[in-house]
Amino acid sequence: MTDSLLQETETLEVNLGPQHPSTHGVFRMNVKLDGETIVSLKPVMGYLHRNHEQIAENISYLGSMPYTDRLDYFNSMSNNFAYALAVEKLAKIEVPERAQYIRVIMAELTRLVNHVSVTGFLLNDLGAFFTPVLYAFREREKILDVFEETAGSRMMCNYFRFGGVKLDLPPGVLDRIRKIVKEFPKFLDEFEGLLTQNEILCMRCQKVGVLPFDLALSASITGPMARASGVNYDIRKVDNYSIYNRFKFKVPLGKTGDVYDRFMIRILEMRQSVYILEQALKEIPEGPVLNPKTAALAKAPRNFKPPAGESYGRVESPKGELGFYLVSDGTPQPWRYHVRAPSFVNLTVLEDLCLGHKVADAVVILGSIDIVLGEVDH
Amino acid sequence: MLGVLRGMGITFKNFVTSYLFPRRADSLDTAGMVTVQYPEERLLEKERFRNFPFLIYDKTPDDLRCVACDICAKECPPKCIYIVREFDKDGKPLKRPAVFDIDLTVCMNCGICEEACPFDAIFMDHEFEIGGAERQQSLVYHKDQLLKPATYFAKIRPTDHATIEEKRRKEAEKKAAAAKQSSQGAAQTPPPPPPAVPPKSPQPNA
Amino acid sequence: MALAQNRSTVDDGLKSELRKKGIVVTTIQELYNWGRRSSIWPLQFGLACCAIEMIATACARFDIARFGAELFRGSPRQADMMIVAGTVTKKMAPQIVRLYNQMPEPKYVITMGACSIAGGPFIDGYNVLKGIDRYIPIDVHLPGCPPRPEALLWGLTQLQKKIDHQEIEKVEWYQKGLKREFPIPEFGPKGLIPKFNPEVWRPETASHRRERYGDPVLLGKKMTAPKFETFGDPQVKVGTV
Amino acid sequence: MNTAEIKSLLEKKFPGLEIKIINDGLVLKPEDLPRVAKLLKESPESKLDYLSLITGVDYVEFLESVYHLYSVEKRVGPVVLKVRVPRTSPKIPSLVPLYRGAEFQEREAYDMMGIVYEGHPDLRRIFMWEGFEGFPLRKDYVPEDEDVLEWEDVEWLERHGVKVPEEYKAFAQQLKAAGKEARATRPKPGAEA
Repeated sequence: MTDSLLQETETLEVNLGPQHPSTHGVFRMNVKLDGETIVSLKPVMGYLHRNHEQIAENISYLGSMPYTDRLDYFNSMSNNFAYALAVEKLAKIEVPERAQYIRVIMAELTRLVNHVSVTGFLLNDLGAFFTPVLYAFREREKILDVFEETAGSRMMCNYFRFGGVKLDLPPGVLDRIRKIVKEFPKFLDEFEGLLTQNEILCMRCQKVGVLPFDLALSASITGPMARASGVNYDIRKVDNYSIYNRFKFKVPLGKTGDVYDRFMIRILEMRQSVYILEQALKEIPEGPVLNPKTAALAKAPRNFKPPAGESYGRVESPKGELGFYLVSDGTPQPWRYHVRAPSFVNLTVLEDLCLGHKVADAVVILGSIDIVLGEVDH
Repeated sequence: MLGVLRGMGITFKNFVTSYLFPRRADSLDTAGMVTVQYPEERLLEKERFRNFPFLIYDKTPDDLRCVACDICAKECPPKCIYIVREFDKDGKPLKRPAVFDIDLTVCMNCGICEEACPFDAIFMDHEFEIGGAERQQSLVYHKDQLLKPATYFAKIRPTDHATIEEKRRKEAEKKAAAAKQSSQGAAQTPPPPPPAVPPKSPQPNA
Repeated sequence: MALAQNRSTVDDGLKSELRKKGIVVTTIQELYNWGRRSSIWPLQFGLACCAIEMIATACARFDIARFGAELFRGSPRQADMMIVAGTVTKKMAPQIVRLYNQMPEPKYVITMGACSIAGGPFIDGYNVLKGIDRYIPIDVHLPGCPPRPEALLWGLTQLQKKIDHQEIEKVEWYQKGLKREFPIPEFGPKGLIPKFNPEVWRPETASHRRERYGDPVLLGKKMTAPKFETFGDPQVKVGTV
Repeated sequence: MNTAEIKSLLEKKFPGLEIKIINDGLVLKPEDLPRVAKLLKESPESKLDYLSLITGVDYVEFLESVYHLYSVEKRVGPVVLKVRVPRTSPKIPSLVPLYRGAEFQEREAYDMMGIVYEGHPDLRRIFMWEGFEGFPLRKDYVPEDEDVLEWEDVEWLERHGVKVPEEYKAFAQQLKAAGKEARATRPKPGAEA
């Protein structure tokens, strides 16, 4: 009786999104369900395709800097960092010492902002309605205040310049950052106490959305997601870009690669970021923040013509490997400008992770991948 | 079960501390109430905060610093600035704009115009309470809406104002010295053009 | 209804006289508007960067609940207000019009951020809709990229003021025959069909962007190949190596 | 492991392979790409197991597909592979069987540049909708004029019960009569109304 009933089940197609509270923006999943089990999932994107590349190919090199803020709008400083690295590689520009430290400090603060917010959202998706987000955004606001004070905007910082940063840190900001860094572990303890041993959370997250090591490697997964599967690849360690080789920090690695591992990796990475920040704040020297050769660039971005050639600058953004591929033909506009967006590539495995799970798990898995649609759709 | 209870305990602690130890919204302390009662109470204004650009004048609105060189309009990444140079009766170009429009519906507050301006004429404002039911007319700001006095700039951004005033004073001194020297050397020759003129000669916008 | 028609024909002096007589109506109106403006339920709907500031507004520091608008609804059927927070692309625009059509009257729309007002910094793109007001009517435009959370609260108070001044007899949704639903655009080979709805929006002729800045994008301008000394031998191209 | 070493390795393994170094990238024939990538991925000397980036570049005279390969195990890279194809028939073998990470990036390059990756399991447009014409990141792409109603818009609006003002209708008819090229020389906006 039951057998014949089971054979008669039909697959049901459900559209999640593009307007859906759990899809972190305008993302759509075409899900085929057998009962409540997912048998096929096709991600549909492009609802936020803002022609970033086309616009960048038509304006000056510096003009693209504010646009990179809008790629991954949670961590504009990391995007600035990758783009600045790519152009500096192309035009062979040196960066002064103090600027390097400021860059690292800002990038790590961004990582804190991103990880804390994404953890909050993941828990929101799990059903812990809004409380973790409230806690996360409370911390985020403190860091955004620092960004506003140094760069002038809460989210769209536009702070990095080729050969340094736009302006020196205003007086008092370093002390403010020190205070935040000092208080942050306390908050993390509280956050972990709230969540990590929570039985409901463990049940919902463990053994859900397991990403095996081989698949993670072959599908070019990067960032916390890859490290949760045991892929030991952190571009801060591999490329040693900027001055990351001066700091001691560990790269946390997961074993199973499930949602819980990804969540925990982010928490651990925040602790490592705090550790890097502590070292950087101790060592930061005085000096210029902008290479004097490029300081004139700010006055006339249109006259900046890097030599013809190509370059690829990448950083370990909080989502994974963020890279900018630039081709210059010697004119003020880049010939080709391409963004290698980490969350876009990380979405490749969404279907593999979700197969065999329930719809409610798909939402959690998507939350654990940590996508930002501005970056996915560039 | 223990984990759930522990989480609830932390939530309760947060609930209690926000009533027992209310803090200012700018405070960096981890615990406590943080809400800023917006219309009555405001966050401290950060000096570098940038919203929309405005034009600066020194004493009277006719005495504006902008010379209509069109650099900001060309550098603006999304192209939201539109400048037309003013001409006098004989058709000679004047060093001031006749039309200076900023399309607030396109501006992305990046501050590149402020950085690119060689005459310290355009700066980013702190005002954010802008908006309306209509966009095509009211959200394109014209010259008269954009003009603000230097005293206002000194009020919202005292540090930048001080450095810029210092720079301008030195330039004026240099100019005066040069003028004095040239008048001593050759009384009839006009003073040399100021060094701050951009490399490309500014052209009136078509 | 007859009263409302009478009112539209009388002058202001008589209107105030009638207002005095209809004092009960006025009180109901005030009560009605007070109730509506103090419990605006927004649609939980974010598009891009501005959505994050919208969430920040809902969080503890700015606390949109102080204005009675904290109840973000997932379904358009339960929402009074839509905050179009972020860039509207051509791919997304039909869905937004559909969401607007699904919202019950009275419905309000705030466009938050430059992108949703007119395309914003992405105005020159091929996939960005140059303003959602091409298809649906907007009540409050909030420029900024993104607007500060305080600016969103300010926009909300502007909307509340607007609600305060609406008269029950005159509001659109009690008029006969009025249906505030707009046709949902369709995908065409290069963009949306239609490009705008002339009942809702018409292009401004005075400050025409194209007249000022010329063509927005390449239009074949870059069709000369880059110099090949640095990109290799031009002979080394297709399949020959 | 630099580009020259990779080149000598490849030449040793595949005698007669046509390969050239341009701008620190190895330019290959399209048909050689799968076997070269397979070798580079599996050979113990290179072990390039991580495909970071795929993108297309429009060089007007041809299209180029760029691949950045890294090694997670040996922590080296990037090795840049390039494949050049004509604009008229841009066909390149897909790398999806070898690297799953190529899936979305190849779809993106197809959507934006029109490079066809043969053997891709699901080569559809990824950002633009189905039915979109043209490849927007090619240098010759011309976007539409968005402030002018064309005749199909007018027809559509009338079908949906929207009253179209006469001047828009007349202008759309003019456009239709003049053909598509008329858009570049459309009259000044004042003349529309």
